[in-house]
Amino acid sequence: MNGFVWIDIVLFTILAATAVGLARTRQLFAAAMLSGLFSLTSACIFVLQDAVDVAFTEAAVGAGMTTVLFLGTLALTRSREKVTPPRRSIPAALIAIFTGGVLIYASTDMPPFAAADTPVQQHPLTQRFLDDSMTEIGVPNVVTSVLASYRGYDTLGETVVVFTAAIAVLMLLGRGRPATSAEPKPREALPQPIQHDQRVLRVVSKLMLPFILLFALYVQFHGDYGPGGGFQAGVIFASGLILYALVFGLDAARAAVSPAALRRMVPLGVLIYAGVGFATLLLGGAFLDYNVLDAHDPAHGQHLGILLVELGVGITVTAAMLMLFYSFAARGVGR
Amino acid sequence: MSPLEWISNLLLGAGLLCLFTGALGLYRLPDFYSRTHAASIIDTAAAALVVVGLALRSDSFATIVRLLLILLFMFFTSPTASHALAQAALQDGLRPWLAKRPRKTRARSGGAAE
Amino acid sequence: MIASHYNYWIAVVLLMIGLYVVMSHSNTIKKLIGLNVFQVAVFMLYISLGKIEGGTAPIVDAAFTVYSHPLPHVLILTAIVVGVATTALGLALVVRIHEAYGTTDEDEALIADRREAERT
Amino acid sequence: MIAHLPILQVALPLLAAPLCVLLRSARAAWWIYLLASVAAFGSALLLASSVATHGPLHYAVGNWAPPFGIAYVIDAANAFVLVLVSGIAVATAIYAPRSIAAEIDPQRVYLYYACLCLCLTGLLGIVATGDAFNVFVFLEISSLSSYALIALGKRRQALLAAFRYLVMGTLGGTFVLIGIGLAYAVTGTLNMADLAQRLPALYGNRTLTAAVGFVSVGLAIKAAVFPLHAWLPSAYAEAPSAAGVFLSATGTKVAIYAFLRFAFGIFGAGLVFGHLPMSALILIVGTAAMLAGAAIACYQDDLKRILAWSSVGQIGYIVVGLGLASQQGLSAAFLHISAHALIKGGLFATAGIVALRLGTTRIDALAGLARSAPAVFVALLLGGLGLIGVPLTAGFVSKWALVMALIEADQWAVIAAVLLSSLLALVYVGRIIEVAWFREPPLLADTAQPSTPAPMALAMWGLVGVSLVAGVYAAPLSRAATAAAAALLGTAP
Repeated sequence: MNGFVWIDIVLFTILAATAVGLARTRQLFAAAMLSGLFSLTSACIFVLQDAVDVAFTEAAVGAGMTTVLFLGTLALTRSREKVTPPRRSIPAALIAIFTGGVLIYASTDMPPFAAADTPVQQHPLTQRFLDDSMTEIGVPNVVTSVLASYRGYDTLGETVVVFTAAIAVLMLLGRGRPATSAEPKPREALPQPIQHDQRVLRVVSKLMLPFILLFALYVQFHGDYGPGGGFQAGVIFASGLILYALVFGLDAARAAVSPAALRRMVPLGVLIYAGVGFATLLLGGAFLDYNVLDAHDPAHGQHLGILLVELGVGITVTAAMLMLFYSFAARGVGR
Repeated sequence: MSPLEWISNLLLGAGLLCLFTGALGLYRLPDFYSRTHAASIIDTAAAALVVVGLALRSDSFATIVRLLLILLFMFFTSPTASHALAQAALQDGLRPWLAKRPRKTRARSGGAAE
Repeated sequence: MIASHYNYWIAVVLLMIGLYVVMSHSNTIKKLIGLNVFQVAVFMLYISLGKIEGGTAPIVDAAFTVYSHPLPHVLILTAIVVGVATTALGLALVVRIHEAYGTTDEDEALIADRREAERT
Repeated sequence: MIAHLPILQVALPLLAAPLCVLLRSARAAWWIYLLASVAAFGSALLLASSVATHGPLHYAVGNWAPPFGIAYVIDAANAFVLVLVSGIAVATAIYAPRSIAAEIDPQRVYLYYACLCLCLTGLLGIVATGDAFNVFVFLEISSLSSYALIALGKRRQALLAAFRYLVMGTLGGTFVLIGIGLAYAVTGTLNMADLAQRLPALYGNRTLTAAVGFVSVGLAIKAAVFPLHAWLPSAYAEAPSAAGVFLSATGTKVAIYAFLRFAFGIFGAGLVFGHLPMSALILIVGTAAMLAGAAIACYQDDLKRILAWSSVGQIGYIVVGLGLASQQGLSAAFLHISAHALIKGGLFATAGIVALRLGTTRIDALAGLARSAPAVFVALLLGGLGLIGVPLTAGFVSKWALVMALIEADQWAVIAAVLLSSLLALVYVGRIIEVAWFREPPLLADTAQPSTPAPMALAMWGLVGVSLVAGVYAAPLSRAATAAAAALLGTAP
């Protein structure tokens, strides 16, 4: 028993309370905020379990981006939830209990938490990733090595998932409201330029914005040495611009970064990533084999490859997140 | 214990006290505006004290710089966030609770603050 | 058993809460919130697999020798991004459903469809 | 060049999707989708022939030898499914332009083709990969794009159908993720071959048992196996016709293939069918599916809904075949996967043409179709006969193989259910034919119908025609299915 156990207990208590709270409340706004809190607390747990990259992403994506999207939707729908009838809740409870029961049953044969002799720690993968990656790839952040090189193909898939979501939302919400709408009066969009005296907000946002964008760039390019990488950087970059849109209005944001530019950037990032794959094919290697990018120094090739694919990820994620925000925000304006 | 650690402990203790006060206020105060005030104690005083207290304990220069940057960032953003929150509430027509008013206002504004 | 497995169990409890919210609520936004909780619980289950006693974050440094396993972290990074992509698409559908039916409640929308079918 | 084909046939459609979005032209997007699917089909055919002569192909992405990187492994089983999926994609590409022009807002058509490319990428990726987690990633690519493809249906019901599919599909995907995680927890690896090597030592391990359960349930949701089928009927019925053709022919089949790969290639038949009572469970579920799906199809009054419910029933046949876990049973399952993909794809293509001509697919509106559109009617009739399993159709070949496998396994009750469900198929197909052939058209319907566009007819006849050829000249398909089953079971053909 050490101090970490107590932090664990406190965090898990907060998590459980948040989960119960968001399950019980019928105010959707409160539920959305609690879900953000839930993500943030789970990010703390990830830090305790040494998953700093995951914690970073969960905080930026789960607590940040997802909450923004929920609020955008709530601003467009403004609904309150009805009481759940028992005909739905009883089977749901049975299914949930059964699933949980199976998992508890499964956990009884799972290796003890944090033990050193678990199959996961004993597998040859561990040694390869933790010991050999420094010579094979030479990037101190092993998560980045595994993410962008050993399992670079998964990450390509993941970038494609973001791309898919962006074009799917563009397809669904792309061009303003349809003429035949069940609700005739257009709702207020989320980022109206705030009418009253907002000097404080404007000044502070202007002050902060360069630093947020700079931090995003730092996260993008420092991902080899510390937690971070294209995903986190993309989300931070996008959230900086979302802040700008919230304070100065959607039109100002669209003047700064136009939707047309975003529509080119989203596929561009995927093209860069996949392009690296095809380039390595043409250079005579396997798909995404960065070693061939530099004929003399494979480790340098790996560096170059990781830099390029992270750039692709960063571009797609930034543009996709911003595009999602624009799509939701513009929906209420009714143009 | 070195004097530096004493100061650090003192600051951390004070920070904790502020945290507790803020949490208590968030729970007990009657309406949205006073609760915002309580929350901003946590954002500003408690956070600043804890960060400075930690900075005094740290042995690496890089960590101290990072902590100070966090402090600077919070110095600007936390009051702004509280300000924006309060102004939004005011714009939305939420009136501050005053002792003269009947208690039912309190219940309503309490719900809105959640 | 308790000391070595409580991490898994808490994740399982959170997972059950998320699953219950998804299955029991008819409000579409609430369903997506439940889906989020459900997925985050699964992430916790995965991340706890990589942790090693006395280990540190898998960023190689001369000061450390024991690192937690990076592979679960990589997998969950992917899964988090998949999660937000799904949520975004789901919310876009919610907005469109609200425009088409005037409600975000799945049951109400189904009833509206049934009424429409009866009329024709 | 052939060495890189395993990755190319997934990477080319993947590359096609961003190109569609960049060019922003419906016409260019169609060409890109067509070229990508033809390229995928060509590579799949080359792969299949190479696998048939030289044995399985291995490809290490990033040149990281498995289990350290992600590996692609192509054997007779997934070559079979790859050819099927990419072939259907080509047919969809031929079918799509006119149908999409009629159903989708012109501003969004290029995005729609990008989504089709992505869906194809996802499905091919699931099939080709030799890495358990990679399955999840590509599963989500294909799922997300199919939600979007379905949501663009003309009626508002499509939105609701897509949302329900999204919730169910995400639960299914996350269940698969849990299952993979549990298997990873007890082995420490994600490579399929590595997993398969380490798992036999762990039979009886409770974590592993639960892993089998979670993966099975998750993939059963994605495959719409009977009690978990709720999302399928409205999703496929409300989808735009082109998406309906593609998804109905490929989506659930690929999920079933993924289950086969997990069951035989990772967990091992010894665990899933020997140690656990999955065989009996799958037979019960499959039997229930074929009866319930066919029975409910009889009560629908919309052509697409009848077809969608019939899919729920037809999936039952495939599931029963794989539940036998024998060489015959598996080849019957593969035969039915291909037969049903062709027949149902052809029928959805027909339904799309009906929707284009009549503006609706309600069953009463079909009256007089046999006279106003004889070609469409004949395609509908031939496809319907395939669903029932009349001799000289592909449906007969696969059902015959299934019945033979069931006789070998002494499953007489299931055989009775197969026959009963075929009778039910006769009822719902008969209803369609009866209305279309014998019922007088309402007077209004004499107003000019648009004629069938030639590409749509071509795609329809392509799918129905291939299913007929496969029914008459069944040897090549049977041989391929037998080889696929043998590859899964690990017995050289």
